[in-house]
Amino acid sequence: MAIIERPSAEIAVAGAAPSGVKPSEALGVFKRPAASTSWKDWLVTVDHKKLGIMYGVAAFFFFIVGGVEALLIRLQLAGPEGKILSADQYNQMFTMHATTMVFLFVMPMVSAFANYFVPLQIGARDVAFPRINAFGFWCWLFGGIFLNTSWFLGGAADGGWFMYAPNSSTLFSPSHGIDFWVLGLQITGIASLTGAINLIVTVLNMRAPGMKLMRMPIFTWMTLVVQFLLLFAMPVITVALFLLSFQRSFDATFFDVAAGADPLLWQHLCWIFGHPEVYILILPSFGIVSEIIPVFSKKPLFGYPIVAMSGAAIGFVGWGVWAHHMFASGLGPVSVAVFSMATMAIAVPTGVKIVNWIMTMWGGKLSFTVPMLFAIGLVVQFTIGGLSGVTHSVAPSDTQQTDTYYIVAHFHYVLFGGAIFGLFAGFYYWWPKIFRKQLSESLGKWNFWLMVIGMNMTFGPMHILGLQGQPRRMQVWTEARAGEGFFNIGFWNRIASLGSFILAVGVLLFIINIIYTHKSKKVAIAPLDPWDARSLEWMTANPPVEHNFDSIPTVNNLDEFFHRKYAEDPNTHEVRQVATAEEVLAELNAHPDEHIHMPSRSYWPILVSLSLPIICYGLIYNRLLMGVGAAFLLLTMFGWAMEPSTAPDDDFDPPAPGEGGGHTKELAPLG
Amino acid sequence: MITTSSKLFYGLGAGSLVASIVWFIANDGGSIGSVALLFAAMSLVFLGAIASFTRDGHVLSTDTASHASSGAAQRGVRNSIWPLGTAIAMGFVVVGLISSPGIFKVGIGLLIAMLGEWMIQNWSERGSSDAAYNTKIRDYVVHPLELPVGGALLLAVIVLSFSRIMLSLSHSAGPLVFAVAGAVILAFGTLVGFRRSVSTRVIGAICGVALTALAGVGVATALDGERPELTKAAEEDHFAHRPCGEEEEEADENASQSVSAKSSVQATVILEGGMLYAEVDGFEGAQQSITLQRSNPSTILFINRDAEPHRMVVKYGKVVEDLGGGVERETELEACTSKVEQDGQQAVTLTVPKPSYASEEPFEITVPGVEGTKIDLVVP
Amino acid sequence: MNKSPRRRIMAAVGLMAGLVFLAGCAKDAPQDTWQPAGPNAEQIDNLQQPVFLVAGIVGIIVFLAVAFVVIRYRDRGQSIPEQTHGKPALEVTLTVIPVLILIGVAIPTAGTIFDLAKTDDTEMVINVTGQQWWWEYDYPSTGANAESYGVVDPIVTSGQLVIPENTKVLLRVTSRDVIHSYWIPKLNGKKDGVPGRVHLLRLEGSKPGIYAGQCTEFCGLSHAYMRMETVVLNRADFDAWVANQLKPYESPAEGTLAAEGESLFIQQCSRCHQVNGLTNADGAPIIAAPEQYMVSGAAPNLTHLMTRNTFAGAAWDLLTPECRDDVWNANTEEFGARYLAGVSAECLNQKDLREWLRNAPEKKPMYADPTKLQATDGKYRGMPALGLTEDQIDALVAYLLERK
Amino acid sequence: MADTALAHGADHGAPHTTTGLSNNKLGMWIFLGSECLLFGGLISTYMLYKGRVSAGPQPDQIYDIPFTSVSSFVLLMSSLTMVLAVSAAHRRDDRNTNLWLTVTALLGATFVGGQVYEFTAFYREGLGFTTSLFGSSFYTLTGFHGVHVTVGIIMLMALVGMVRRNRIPGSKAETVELIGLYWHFVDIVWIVIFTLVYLIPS
Repeated sequence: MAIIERPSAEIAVAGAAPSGVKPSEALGVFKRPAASTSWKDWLVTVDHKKLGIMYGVAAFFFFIVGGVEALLIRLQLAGPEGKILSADQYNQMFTMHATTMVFLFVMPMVSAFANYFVPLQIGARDVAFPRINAFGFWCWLFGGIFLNTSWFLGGAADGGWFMYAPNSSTLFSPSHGIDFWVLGLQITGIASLTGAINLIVTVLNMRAPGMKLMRMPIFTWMTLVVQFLLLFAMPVITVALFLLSFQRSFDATFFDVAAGADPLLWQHLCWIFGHPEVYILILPSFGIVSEIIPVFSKKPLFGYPIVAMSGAAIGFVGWGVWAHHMFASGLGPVSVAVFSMATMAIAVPTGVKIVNWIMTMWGGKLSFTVPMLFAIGLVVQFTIGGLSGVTHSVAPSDTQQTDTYYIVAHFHYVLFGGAIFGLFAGFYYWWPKIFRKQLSESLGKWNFWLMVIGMNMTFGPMHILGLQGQPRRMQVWTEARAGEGFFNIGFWNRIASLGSFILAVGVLLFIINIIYTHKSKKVAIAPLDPWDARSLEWMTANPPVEHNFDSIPTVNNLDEFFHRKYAEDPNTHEVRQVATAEEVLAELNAHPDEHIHMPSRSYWPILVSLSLPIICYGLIYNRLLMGVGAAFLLLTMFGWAMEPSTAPDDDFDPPAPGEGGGHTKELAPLG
Repeated sequence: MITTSSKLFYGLGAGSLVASIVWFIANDGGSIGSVALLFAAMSLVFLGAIASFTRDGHVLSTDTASHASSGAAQRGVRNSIWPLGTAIAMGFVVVGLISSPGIFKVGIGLLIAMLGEWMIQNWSERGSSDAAYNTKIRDYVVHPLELPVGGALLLAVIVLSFSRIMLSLSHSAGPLVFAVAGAVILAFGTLVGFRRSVSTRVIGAICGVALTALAGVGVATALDGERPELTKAAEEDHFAHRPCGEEEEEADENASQSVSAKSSVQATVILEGGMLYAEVDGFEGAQQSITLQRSNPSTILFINRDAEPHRMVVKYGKVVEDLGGGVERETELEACTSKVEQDGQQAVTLTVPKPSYASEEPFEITVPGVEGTKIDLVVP
Repeated sequence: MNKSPRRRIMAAVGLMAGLVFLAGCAKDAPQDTWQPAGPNAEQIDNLQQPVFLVAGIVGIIVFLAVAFVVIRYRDRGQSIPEQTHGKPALEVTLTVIPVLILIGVAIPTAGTIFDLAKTDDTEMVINVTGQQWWWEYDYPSTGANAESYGVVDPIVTSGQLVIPENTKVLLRVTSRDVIHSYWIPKLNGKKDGVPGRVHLLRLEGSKPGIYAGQCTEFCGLSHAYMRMETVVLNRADFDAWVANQLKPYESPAEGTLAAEGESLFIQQCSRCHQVNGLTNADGAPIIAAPEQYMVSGAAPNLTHLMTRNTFAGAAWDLLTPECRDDVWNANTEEFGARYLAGVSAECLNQKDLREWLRNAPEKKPMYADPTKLQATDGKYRGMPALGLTEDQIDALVAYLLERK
Repeated sequence: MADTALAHGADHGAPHTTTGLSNNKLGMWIFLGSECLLFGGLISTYMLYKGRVSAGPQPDQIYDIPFTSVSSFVLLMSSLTMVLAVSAAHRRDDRNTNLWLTVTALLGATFVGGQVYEFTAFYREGLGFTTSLFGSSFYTLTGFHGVHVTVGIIMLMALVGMVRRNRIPGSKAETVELIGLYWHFVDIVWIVIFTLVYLIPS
C-alpha cells in the first residue's frame, strides 16, 4: 500500500528548467505547503478531521466568551437596580451573548462534529470539497473575531440578536456595533453556506458501497437535514443583512418609516431564517443522542425510519412556522391562526423522537456512562422545553408569554438543556476517538450533575418570572414591582443568578476534566472501541489515519460495525460476540486500497478568507482599505483557481515499498 | 523564506500594526490615525513579501553550482515596454498635477504598476540564462495580478464605453443600437465558428480594432455629453415636486395597485359618487374626520371609485422658517397622491409637525376638481 | 451510580411539580399573567390553564416513563437484548395520541384567536402611541367617544391610560420611532406598536383599579424604564375625569412661587412639553415644538400632570409610597375618589421628581448628551439635563403641583 | 475553483460517486438552489416596496420597456451561445469552445453595459438609490443581478484563459458545463425579474 499525499521534489515548473536551477529555489517562498507536524500545518490543512478539531476548539473558546457574557447578565440581575452594567453595556451584552452562542458556539460546534464524523460515518476519505471546507472554517473564525473586535472599537451591537428594524438603523444605534454585527454575520454566513453545500454533496455522493440513505447513522441524517435548512435559510438572512447594511452604510430607505417602509419586512426575513435556525441548532444534538442511546442500551434505535423521517419532517414544517415569533407583531387573526396550527403540528415529529428514544431504552441493557447521562438529560430537559413550547403555540396564550422570561426559560431548556447537553454528550462519547484518551468518568459525572442542577436552577425559575410578568431584555428589575411574599420575583431572580454560577462551575469541571485526562500519567490510552459502539466511525484506527480507511468498507446493515462484532441467532434472538473491534479493524485493513490520493494542503483558503474582514473594516472605516482588501481577494482567488486541488499525477512520488509515504519534500506550481 | 531585507519590512510592519492598535485604544476608537498606520503596516508587509519573494533579488545566492556555470551572469535581456510605460505614467502625473487630481491619481497608480512590472522583469531576467525559463518565472509571479486586473479593466472598458454611447443616443435609437450590437457579436461568432480557416491572428486583430473603436467612440461620446433630454431631466428634476392641483400628468394608469398589500394604514380615504369619506381601523362606518398623532409618520391610502382620474391632497398647515435677518419663509404643508384611475389606489406617508388647533388654516383632505366634500384632519 | 439516575428523575419530577406550586406562591406580582381582571385576559386564561394542565400531565408521563426505563433496564448483567428495530403499530399509536391531543388544543385556540380580534362591538377608541421611552394616549373626539363619554375635544395624556369600567375599549396602537409593545397582563395580551402601522388591541376592565404593564418589545437604551399603567374607573368617576381633563387652564396666582415656576416653565420646558392653554405675554398660545428637539417629535403633555400618579414613562411614582398604597389598595368603592384626588403637596414624591428635574439622564438612561448627537442632527432621545438650580426646581415643582 | 477529494480508490480519472453525478456538478446545483432563495428574498422586497414612492418617479414613469426588452433578448442569446460552448467542449473542440465562451462573455458585457446605461439614465431622471423605497429596492435587486452577471463574465474570461493554457483540472467539458449552469441560472433569474419588475404593471 502506498498512501501518497505529497508531491515529489523532482518535478519542475511545467517543463524543464535549465540545468542547475532547482525550481524550488527559483520560485521564492510561495510553494504549495508540505505536510508537516508543526503548527503551520493547521493553517494550511484541508483534512476534515483537523478542521473539525479546529472548529471545536475555537467554538469552545467562544462558548466561554458567551458564557462570561451570560454570567455578567445574571450578576446584573442578581439584585434589584443592578449596577454592574450600564444600560448600554447590558444591551450589548445580551445581544452578543445570543449572537455568540448561536453563531459562534452551537453552529460551529455542530460543524465540528459534522466535519469530523460525517465522512467517517458514511465511509468516505474526506469531504467533497476539502479546500472549500478549510475556507469555510477560516471565514467563520475570522468573522467571529471580526464581530468581537467591536467590543474594543466603540462598543458591540446593541439591538438584540433579532436586530429589529428600525431600532437597528444609525439613527437609533449610532455606534459601529451593528455594522460589525451585520458584516461579521455575513462572513460567518459564507462559512455556513459553503459548509452546507460541501456536506450535502459529501453525504449524497461519497457514501461507501452499500451505505444506502436508510442505512446512514441518524447523526449523519440530521446533519443532512440541517445542511439543507442552512442552504435555504442562509440566503434569506443574507438578503436581510444586505438590506440593513445598505441602510446603515449607504442611506438606503428599506426600514425608513417616514419614506413608507414597513418594519415588519425585517421581522419576516429575520424569522424565515430564524426559525429554521432553531432546528439547525437542535437537530444535530438529536442526532448525537440518537447515536448514543442505542450504544448504551445495546439495542438499535427504535423506529429508525420514523426518527429519520421525523427529522426531515421537522425540517420541512420548520419553514412554515416562522410567524409564531410574531404573534404580537400585528398579523391578522387568520395568519395567527394558521401559524398557531402549524406550530402545534411541528410538535408531533418532535414528540415522536422523544417517544422513540424512550422506546429504544425500553427493554435494553442500560449502562449510565457520562455520554448516556447527558443524553438522558437531553431527553428530560428537552421535554420540558418542548412542552412549554406547546403552551405558546397557543397564540392567545403566547401574547401573554412572548418577550417575557417564560420564553427565555423555554428556549434555554431547548437550546441549553437540549442542544448543548447533546453536544456535551458528544464530547464525552467521541473524545476517545478524536484524542485517544477517555475523559474521566467520575469528573464527568460531577460535571453532568452540576450542569443539570445549575441549568434547572437558572432556567427553571425563569418560567415563574415570565408568568409573573417580568419582560426580557430588562437591564434592571425593581423591588417595588417584585410582588409580595418571600417567593417573589426578586427571590426567583436571585435563584436564577445563583444557578448560573453553579452551571459555570459545571462547565469549568469539563475543562478541568480535559486537562486532567491529558496531563495525568494515570489515564491510559483508550481502547479502540471503549463503548462497544455501532457505527462506522469506530471502525478506524485510534485516532483515525489521515485517509480514514485503508480500504473502504462495504456496508450491509444499519449499525454495520455492531453487526461485524456480533451475531444474532435468527430463532432465539440471542446475541453473542463473534469478533472484537481490533479483529474487525484488522480484517478491514488486510487488503488496503492502492494509490490513495488525498487532497493536498493549500495556502489559499486561509488567504482568501483573510481578505473578507479587511474589506469589512474598510467598509466601516475607510473605503480605500476596502479596495486593498478587494485586490487581495482578487489575487488570492486567482491563486486558488490556478491551483489544482490535488497536485497532478506526475507530481507524485512513485510508491516507496514498505515505507507508506515517506516525508518527501514537495513542490507544486502556483500559477 | 525570511530574507535580510524582508526582516526589516516585516519588523516595521509589525511595529506599525502595534502602533495602530495602540493608537486606537489611546484615542478611544479614533479611526483616521490608526487606519493610516494600518495602511503603513500592510504596505510594509507587502514590501516584505516582495523582498522574500525575490529573495532580496539574489535568485541563486545559495546555488554555487549555477554561479559556476555562470548561467545567471549571462542575462537573457529581452525587449521591455515598461520603461516606455513608466514614461507615459510620468506624463500622466505631470499633466495631472497641472490639470486635475483625477488624472494625477490615475498617473500615480499607473506609475506604481509600471515600476512594479519593470522591477519584476529585471528580477526574472537574472533568473537564468534561459529566456524561456525567465519568462516563465516572470509570468508565475505577475500573472496572478496581471490577469485579473487586466480582465477587470477590459470588462470595464467595454461596459463603460458601451453605456456612454447609449447615453448619448436618442431615446428611440438606443434599443436599436443595442440590438445591432448584440446581433453583430452573434454574427461574428457564427461566422468564425463555421469558417474554421480564419486564423487566430485575424480574429485577434478584428477584436482589437473593434475594442479600440468602441473605446474611442465611448470616450468621444462621453466628452460630447449625454443626450439633451437626460441633462434636462437632471437639471429640472421634475419628480422632485409632485403637482397637487388638477394638472394632468402621464403614466398613472396603474397607480400603485400593490399598495393594498400594505395593511394597517392610519386611514383609507375613498372617493365614491362625488363623496369623500374615510375608513379607519377600529371605527365603525364612514368617517368624516380623522385623528392623526403629531410627528408620527402616518400612511393614508386613497382609493378612487370615480370614473374620472383624481388625486387626493392632504393639507396640514404651514411651517415658518426663520431665514435670519428678520426674513421668514412660509411653506404650505401638503402631500398628495398622483392621479389615480378608477379603482386605483395609492398611499401617501406624511408627518404632521404641529397640532391642528395651533393653525389658522384648517387641516383637511380634499380632491381637486370635486367640490363640496372634504375630510377633517384632527391633530391633537 | 446505581441511585443517581433515579434521584435525577425524582428531582426533575419534583422540580416540575414545584414549579407549578410555587408559581402560585408569589402573590400580588403586579404583572402576573395568571390573575386576569378583565374578560379578554380571562378568555386567554381559560384557554391556557387547561393547556398548562395537559402539558404538565404529558410531562409527568414522560418523566415517569424515563424513570421506569432507567430503573428497570439498567445493566444488571442481563444478556444483550434482541436487536429489534421497532413495532410499527406501537409507533403509529404513539404518533396519533399527540396528534389527537393537539387537535383538542387547536380548536379552542382558533376560536379564541378570532374572538380576541373582534372589533365590531367597540364602545370607545383610544390612540396609543409609543416612543422612546413612554406612551402617549389620545382620545379622539369623534363617534361614541364624543357622544357617550363627553370627549368633545381630544384629550392627550401619557403614563396612565384611564378607561371606564366594563367598557369595550379599542386601542389603536402605533409608534413614532422604534417598535414598542403595549401590555397590561391583567387586561389582555400584548400588541406591538409598530411605526407606520396601526394595530388594534381590545382592553376591558371589570373592576376599578390600577393595572401595571411594561413595554415588552426591546426598544433601546431605556427599555427597562418604559412602563405603563391602565386605570379602570367606574362610569361616574370616568365622567369626572374627562371633565377635569377638558377643564380650561388656570395660571398660578401672581407673586406665588408657582407663578415663578410658570415663567420658568415657559422658558425651559415649553419648547417640548405642551401645557394646553398656556399663553405668551402677548396672549398668543404657546405651542411646544418637540419636532425640533426630539427624534420622536413628541414629549409628554403636562397639562394635567398631577392627575396622574406616575411620571417619566411611568417609571417612577408621583406619590410617596404611603399615598400610593392608599390608592392602589383602596377598595372598589373608594378607589375612584382616591385616584381622582390626584397628587397633593403632602403626597408628592419630592425625591424622585426633584432628581429627575436635576438630571434626568442620570436617573433614566437616555441619549441626551448634547455632545453625542451627531447621528440625530442634535435631536434628543429622552429628556436632557437642564442645569436647573435648586431654587428653580422649587419653583417648577410648585408650578407642576397645580397642574391638575 | 473545482475541487475534489479523490476519495474512492485508484480510479481518480473519473471518481466514483454514489449518485453518479460528479461532486462539482451536484455542488453547483445545490448552490443554485440556495441562490434561488437569495433572489427570492430580493424580489419579495421589491414586490413589497415597488408602489411605495413618497418622492421621485414611479416605476412606470421611468421604465423604458423597449430598451429593456432588447437587453433581455441579448442576455437570452448569450444562453444560446453558452449552449454552443458547452457542446463544443463536449466535442473537445477547444477553438470553438473558446470562441463561444468569448461571444457569451461579450454579450454578457453588452448586457451589463446596458444596465449601467439604464441606471445612469434613471439617476438623471430623478431616481436615486435613496430617493424612495422603490429606488432602494429596484437598484438592490437589479444591482445584485448585475453583479451575478459580472461574476459570470469574469468566470467566462478565466475559463477562456484556462482552456487556452490547458490549465483545467479534471474534465474540461464538465467545467464549461458548470459555468454554463451558472450562466443559465442567471439568465432565468433575469427572465423572472424582467417579467415581475418591468412587464407586470406596478
